[in-house]
Amino acid sequence: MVETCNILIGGEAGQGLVTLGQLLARCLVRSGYRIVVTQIYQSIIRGGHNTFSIRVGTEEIEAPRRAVDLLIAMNEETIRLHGGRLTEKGVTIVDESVELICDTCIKVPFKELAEPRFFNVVALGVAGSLLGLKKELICALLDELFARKKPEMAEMNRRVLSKAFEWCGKHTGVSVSLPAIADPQKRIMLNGNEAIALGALSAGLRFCAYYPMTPSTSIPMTLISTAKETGILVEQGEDEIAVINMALGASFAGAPAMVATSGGGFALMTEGVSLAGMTETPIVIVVAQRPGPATGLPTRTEQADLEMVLHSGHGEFPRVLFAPGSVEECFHLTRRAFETAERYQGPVFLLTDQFLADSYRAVDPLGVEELPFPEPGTDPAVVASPYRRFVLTEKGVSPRLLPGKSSHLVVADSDEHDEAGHITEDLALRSRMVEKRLQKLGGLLHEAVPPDYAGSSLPELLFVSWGSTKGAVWEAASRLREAGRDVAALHFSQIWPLVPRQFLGKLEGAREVIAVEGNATGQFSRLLRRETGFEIQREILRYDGLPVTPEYILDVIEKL
Amino acid sequence: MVETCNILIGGEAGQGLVTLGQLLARCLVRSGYRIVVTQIYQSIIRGGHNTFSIRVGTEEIEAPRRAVDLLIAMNEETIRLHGGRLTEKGVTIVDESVELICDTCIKVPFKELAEPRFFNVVALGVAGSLLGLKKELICALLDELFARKKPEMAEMNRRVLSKAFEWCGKHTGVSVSLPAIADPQKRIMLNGNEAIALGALSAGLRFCAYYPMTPSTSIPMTLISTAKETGILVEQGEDEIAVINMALGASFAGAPAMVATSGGGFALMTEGVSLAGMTETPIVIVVAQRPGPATGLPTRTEQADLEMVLHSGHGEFPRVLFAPGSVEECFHLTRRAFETAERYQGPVFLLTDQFLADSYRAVDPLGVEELPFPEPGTDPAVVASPYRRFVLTEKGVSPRLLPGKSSHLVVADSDEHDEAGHITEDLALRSRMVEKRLQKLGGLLHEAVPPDYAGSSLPELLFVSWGSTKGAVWEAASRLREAGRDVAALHFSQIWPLVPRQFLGKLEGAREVIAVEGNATGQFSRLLRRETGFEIQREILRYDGLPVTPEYILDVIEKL
Amino acid sequence: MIDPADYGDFETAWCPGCGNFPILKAVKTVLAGAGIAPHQVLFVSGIGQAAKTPHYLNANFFNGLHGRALHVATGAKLANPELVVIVESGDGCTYGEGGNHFLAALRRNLDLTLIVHDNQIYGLTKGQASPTSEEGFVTKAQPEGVQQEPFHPLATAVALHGGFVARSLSGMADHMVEMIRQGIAHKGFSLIDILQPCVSFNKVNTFGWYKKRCYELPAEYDPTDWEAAMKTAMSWGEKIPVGVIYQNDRSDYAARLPVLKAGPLVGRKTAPAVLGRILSRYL
Amino acid sequence: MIDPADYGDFETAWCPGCGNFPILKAVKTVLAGAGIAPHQVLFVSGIGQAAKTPHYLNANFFNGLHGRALHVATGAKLANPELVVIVESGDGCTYGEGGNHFLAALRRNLDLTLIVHDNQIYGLTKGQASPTSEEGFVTKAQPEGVQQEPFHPLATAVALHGGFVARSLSGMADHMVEMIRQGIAHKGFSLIDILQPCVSFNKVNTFGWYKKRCYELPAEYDPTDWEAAMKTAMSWGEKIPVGVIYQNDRSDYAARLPVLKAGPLVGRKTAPAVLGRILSRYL
Ligand SMILES: Cc1ncc(C[n+]2csc(CCOP(=O)(O)OP(=O)(O)O)c2C)c(N)n1
Ligand SMILES: Cc1ncc(C[n+]2csc(CCOP(=O)(O)OP(=O)(O)O)c2C)c(N)n1
Ligand code: SF4
Ligand code: SF4
Ligand SMILES: [Mg+2]
Ligand SMILES: [Mg+2]
Repeated sequence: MVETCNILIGGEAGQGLVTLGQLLARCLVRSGYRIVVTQIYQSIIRGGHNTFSIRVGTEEIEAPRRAVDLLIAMNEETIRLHGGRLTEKGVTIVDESVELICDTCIKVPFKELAEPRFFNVVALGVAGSLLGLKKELICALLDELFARKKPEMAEMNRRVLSKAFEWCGKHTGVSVSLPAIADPQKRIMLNGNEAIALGALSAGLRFCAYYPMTPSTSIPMTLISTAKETGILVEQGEDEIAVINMALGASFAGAPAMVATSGGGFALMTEGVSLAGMTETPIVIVVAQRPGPATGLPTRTEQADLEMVLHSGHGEFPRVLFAPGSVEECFHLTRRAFETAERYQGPVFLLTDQFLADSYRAVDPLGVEELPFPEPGTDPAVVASPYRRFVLTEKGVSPRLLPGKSSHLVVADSDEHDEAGHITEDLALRSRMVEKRLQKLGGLLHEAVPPDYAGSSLPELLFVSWGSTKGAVWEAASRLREAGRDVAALHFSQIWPLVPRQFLGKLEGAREVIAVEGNATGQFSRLLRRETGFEIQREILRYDGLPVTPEYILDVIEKL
Repeated sequence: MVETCNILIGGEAGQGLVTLGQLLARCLVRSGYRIVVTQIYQSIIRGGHNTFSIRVGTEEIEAPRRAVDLLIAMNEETIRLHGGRLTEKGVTIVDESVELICDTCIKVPFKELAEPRFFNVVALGVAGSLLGLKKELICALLDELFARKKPEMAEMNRRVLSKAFEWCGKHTGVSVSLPAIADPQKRIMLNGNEAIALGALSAGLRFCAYYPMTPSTSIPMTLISTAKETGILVEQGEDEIAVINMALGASFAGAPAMVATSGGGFALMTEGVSLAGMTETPIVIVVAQRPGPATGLPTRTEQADLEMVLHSGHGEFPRVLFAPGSVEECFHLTRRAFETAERYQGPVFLLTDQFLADSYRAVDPLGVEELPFPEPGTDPAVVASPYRRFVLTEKGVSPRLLPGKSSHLVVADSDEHDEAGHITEDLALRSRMVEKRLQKLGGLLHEAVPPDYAGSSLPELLFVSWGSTKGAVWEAASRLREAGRDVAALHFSQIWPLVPRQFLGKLEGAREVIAVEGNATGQFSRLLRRETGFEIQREILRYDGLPVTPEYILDVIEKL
Repeated sequence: MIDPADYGDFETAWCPGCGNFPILKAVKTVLAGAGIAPHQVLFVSGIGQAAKTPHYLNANFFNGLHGRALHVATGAKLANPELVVIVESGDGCTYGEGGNHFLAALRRNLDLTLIVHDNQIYGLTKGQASPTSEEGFVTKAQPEGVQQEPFHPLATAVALHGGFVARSLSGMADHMVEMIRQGIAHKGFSLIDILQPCVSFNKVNTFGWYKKRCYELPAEYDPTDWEAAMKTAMSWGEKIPVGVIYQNDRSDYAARLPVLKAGPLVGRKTAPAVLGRILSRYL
Repeated sequence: MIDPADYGDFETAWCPGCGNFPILKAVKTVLAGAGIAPHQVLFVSGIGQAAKTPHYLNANFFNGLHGRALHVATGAKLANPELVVIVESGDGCTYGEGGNHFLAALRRNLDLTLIVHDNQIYGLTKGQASPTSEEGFVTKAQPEGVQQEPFHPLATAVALHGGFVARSLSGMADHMVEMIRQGIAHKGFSLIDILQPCVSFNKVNTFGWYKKRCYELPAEYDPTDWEAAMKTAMSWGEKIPVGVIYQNDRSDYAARLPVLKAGPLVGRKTAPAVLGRILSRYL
């Protein structure tokens, strides 16, 4: 089993929790550790109760953990809510005023060490010191954050940090040991949304339209922060319908385009999805899931929009659904989404969720400088005249020119159309056009990303999962293996189309199969049965708004 | 096999085709015949090529037929396009000027008999005479149509009709015999949309919101035509989002509500569907399908929105999908939809299509005077105080009061909420609320309308179908049985939820199973596999915009 | 007698100092003052910080989707015109996502009262520009500043002959009460756009900023003069008028609908004989 | 030299006598006159009778969804400002389903030309009231007559400081040509609302009805005077003004966006080194 340390920072919105968490996480990454961050927050700007957890390890980890080794309690409530999760040797950092009797509490005189607005820096110092992080590293980070814009703030921060380290050195005996890393690997720290934004940039994105919606918003925000340098355009729409139509217009004109939203906003885009299918316009659509129905729990996580996305839009047309299982996959599958959208001319989806969107990880260098990306459109020189945008081809893909970029005329029609793109009521042609569009599935099946598999080929127990639960399932399986059980895991990061021969043998070979999903009805499990006939008898489902953890899975397994 | 006569009227938009067709159809119904009307038209106000076909029989019929016995060609194009469909003894009515040589042509001197604007009445007269219909019956119909508003028009019409009958008596030897019906049954003539509108009225509808969209528009139009007498309100919205939200508001306040649209308009309503699920607000949603994607073929028929409707809206919540197979089922299932929506407090769907929406049939008296309908809301007297709108109950249904109708306060919340309906971030409660909502499925399964079945219990061949293809499949099966084959049919008019024990034995008992669907991907067949694991190996699919006919099925069967 | 306390006292999820608090209080004051009991009123809202208001009121409410409050209210009011229906939501919700419904509601002139908490920002999603954000306004999402003309809700409302069009400021307690009171009393659609400081995300249009600029329309101002109202509705900048900017006597939509003359739809039934008669027409 | 014939001559699905024909002709005339070649222009439309226009033109086009033309155009124009982008659609499409986008387009002031075929009716769906149908207008769907204030597209456009706001009449060939010409020439968003007789479903607002009422704005009319423009935009009834009702010199949205200063998005690439630098910030 992977040895990890789990740090949980708790408090209310407005206490600088996220800044503290990010700084600590980044410092850990720079020190060479792997991390998995889980952010849990409420739909509220100030107050409430939020947490920022960092699971730290020296080896690769991809799942959050429930048990806590270091609890940084920015208020009493945190102890009340999460004290029970502390491991035996777990340590709590809390203000000295807090009356709770707890053996493992480090009572910090926050007020002595700094003004309230620097309390998070105090906590950072104490935690850093306990964890054995280098003060200089943290200082450097604070400098980077403030030095340029507010040098005096940087100075104050540094001072507070030093005080905290000092206090800690004098007053605490305990430490929350992290094995030192002699030669730290250079890694970047990214969360799922940032990885999607960067993946999109590396794949040639030129246009992104959005309407803010948690937990997708940080995708356009990340893109916006690069716009000056990258020369891309990020446009806020007045609603999601505007957003998808703008993106389709931009893509039609030749700017690779993406939109990002969550379930409710996506529902409004579904007519546009159908339009992308009919006009064969490339578009990448990110749906960052949160618990529904309706507004539901806007800041929590869930995997309950799979079926909606898979069947969204009226009529029949091909599509592709990727569901990244890690931050790295967010990057690479986004690239693949752009490439697929361009090559097959239609909608390609990335299905993530709040957990993954907000989960920071240490990511190995991505080598963006060398990554290729597709050119939008076909070369006008190789196109037959008169140009017919929707000429029937064997694979269903027709040459796509960009309007205004040659003397050929380029059209798109939401009505059924002839090869030239003009509205038609020729019903025999209609059938051929339906077939042409669906024909693309052939190529897409051929290129499908196969599911990942770990474990023996005929295991006693096989977990099946998709999307962001990957890490939790992977780890649960490996822990069970360590405990001597013959457990395997089959994980899908491409949800559609599915290629049964890539995995059906695995399902059939296992003595028992259990699906693990972040929803209440086992949507993927149903889909598998629809596509293969294979019925998964048992499911581990979670739908309370929290991410699936290895412990969540193991608890259920134990009770079986 | 049912003996029927198939009449096809063809011409361009603006030639009074539909009036002619409706009059002829009504006259046939009054004469005691059964009919099945198929209307095929283009998305165009004048010109183009449209047809209005009436299949006539003495016994119950529910399917259209391809072969034509009487072709009423309002222009030459009609002969060119449909002449090939004439049966051996088939007769064509056409203007004398048309040069085509055809043995069975009755060349009518239209210009001699009337001014151009009455040409359709001439055709009506000639056809009526050939078919042996009573002139007085047709006259009475014309009178009903015009006498009140334009008495002089009625008079002129009658005159033209007489002339046509006279001419026909003198100049034609042929007749297109219909067996006489001695004692004609009193039946009404309704198409699918009218039946839905009337079913809704009989079920207590008070409010309908709509935005025009073919082929759903005649539902609100039918309702509007009754508004003065029935005291209902039909409100046109500025878009479909307005429409569904208005309907939810009205329903919440206590007015049983319905919306009607087609695929693209429905896509825009899907966020509202999720809202209905979360707020547990009753609503009946009619989706009259037409071929997509996007604008597709706006006036044609298809069954390709099943999966979209079934999975529409983000998050998970129960729903019910009915897909009427006949005009009578349109009436009765609409009633059931209202009752179900009220009792289970959520969205209930009626999935029809252009073919059924526009298909007139002779319907036995419905006895509306005696039909019961549900009262909206719970009696405030039986509700515990303090009233909690979303109190957890075993069956998932909580008492629903109407705001302003008692001193209790009634709330609805699109966020996850507590029993009182207030926004909550209590995640344990969240899980219970998800379960409460999904719990309703139990009751819904219990009440599911079982599929219809005809044929032996272990047939050689079993057709599976849903919705409007019922008649075609039924008839194809019965024709095959008449030809000595052991063929059965299993038809679903409730698509969701499905109760496998109601039908799985039938599927497993058949030597071969063939699904018949009006789409390109076999959506229902996939759904069956998802729910039962049973894989239907062969499909007869149609996706050219035309309805499935018995011949269409038989042609495929023959080639097997 | 109804007391503002009858409308309850809830813990809120708003930031301390937020301009939403005084609006909430004003609403309670008006309802109590008008003798409207909690069960007689229906609050409808969308999604956003402002849209949480109904959760902090003891009353009937429908907290719907972002942008879609107005038409839930329309449906409810048409179904039961006896309900006092108040819509409360943010500027993003009402003029952004809900822009089309805003136009339709103005045209329909149904007797709803729309209170917009206009903080010129998307609060709940943490500070993107809203339709009413000013040109040049810088946010994380608009680092180069907003490059669009702001939406002018009052001017649009006057241009479409909205029944009652008013502006107030969250800090002006009595003025708000008066505007909301008049809005509810007005028979027809009422818009009350309330400038509402957002202390967390709008650091430009602060209470001080508004306070310095807002002035009450003089007593002699004639809100029935459309041309003057158009000009007044467009005034913004150093001087921002608050008060009833425009009012007319277009009749309430519900009053125009023959079918509602017989009373609310709710509870009414179509007589079976009527249905029978209608069916017989299809013979 | 471009000839109107270069824009093709197609069979249409319009009724004989429909007001759409003269508009189609005017558009061809303007484009040819301005020397714009078919491949330089992009037509975007929604769904409706008017929205079929691009199918009758030899040009690039995107015939999108009902109500959604404007933002397909916005996206395309932002991606490639070198395209001349013309949006043509009906009154229902633009002001009904697409109402919210109409507001947004006015605010954004991107250099698009929006030509609305305003027949005050839903033509393609066979005659329901549209947002511009007049009060009292009777249809099958509104048997008691429309009971709402019509939408005032020009007044709304002026209220939101739309860049170029004009009205014309389908029967006035030269006037249409002039309006469309100016609209295309205007750098910024242009709205040309063309009154368009629908011979099949609108038997009230016929060509004769319009002809009798429409008068050209006098030469001395100053379209830069906002107050006068507001009044003019609202004139309707016995006298209906046609011409450029309002025009201002707000700068084109694309010109304001720093990122577009370097040329169209289309064809541009982010240098790998830039990406590397960005990635390194996440270290
Ligand atoms: C369809 C949809 N899109 C986006 C969102 C996300 N969202 C929630 S509130 C909000 C903006 C709120 O701004 P405003 O209406 O001005 O209210 P405020 O928070 O400022 O009071 C957005 C974009 C949503 N809930 N639903
Ligand atoms: C989402 C959606 N809703 C409804 C329709 C049906 N529809 C097609 S055209 C139209 C109205 C057309 O009116 P208008 O825009 O005024 O154009 P006209 O036909 O009068 O030129 C409607 C409602 C549709 N295609 N899509
Ligand atoms: S974010 Fe702004 S609007 Fe929202 S509660 Fe805080 S201060 Fe008020
Ligand atoms: S219906 Fe009206 S708008 Fe449409 S083509 Fe005919 S006349 Fe023109
Ligand atoms: Mg706001
Ligand atoms: Mg129109």
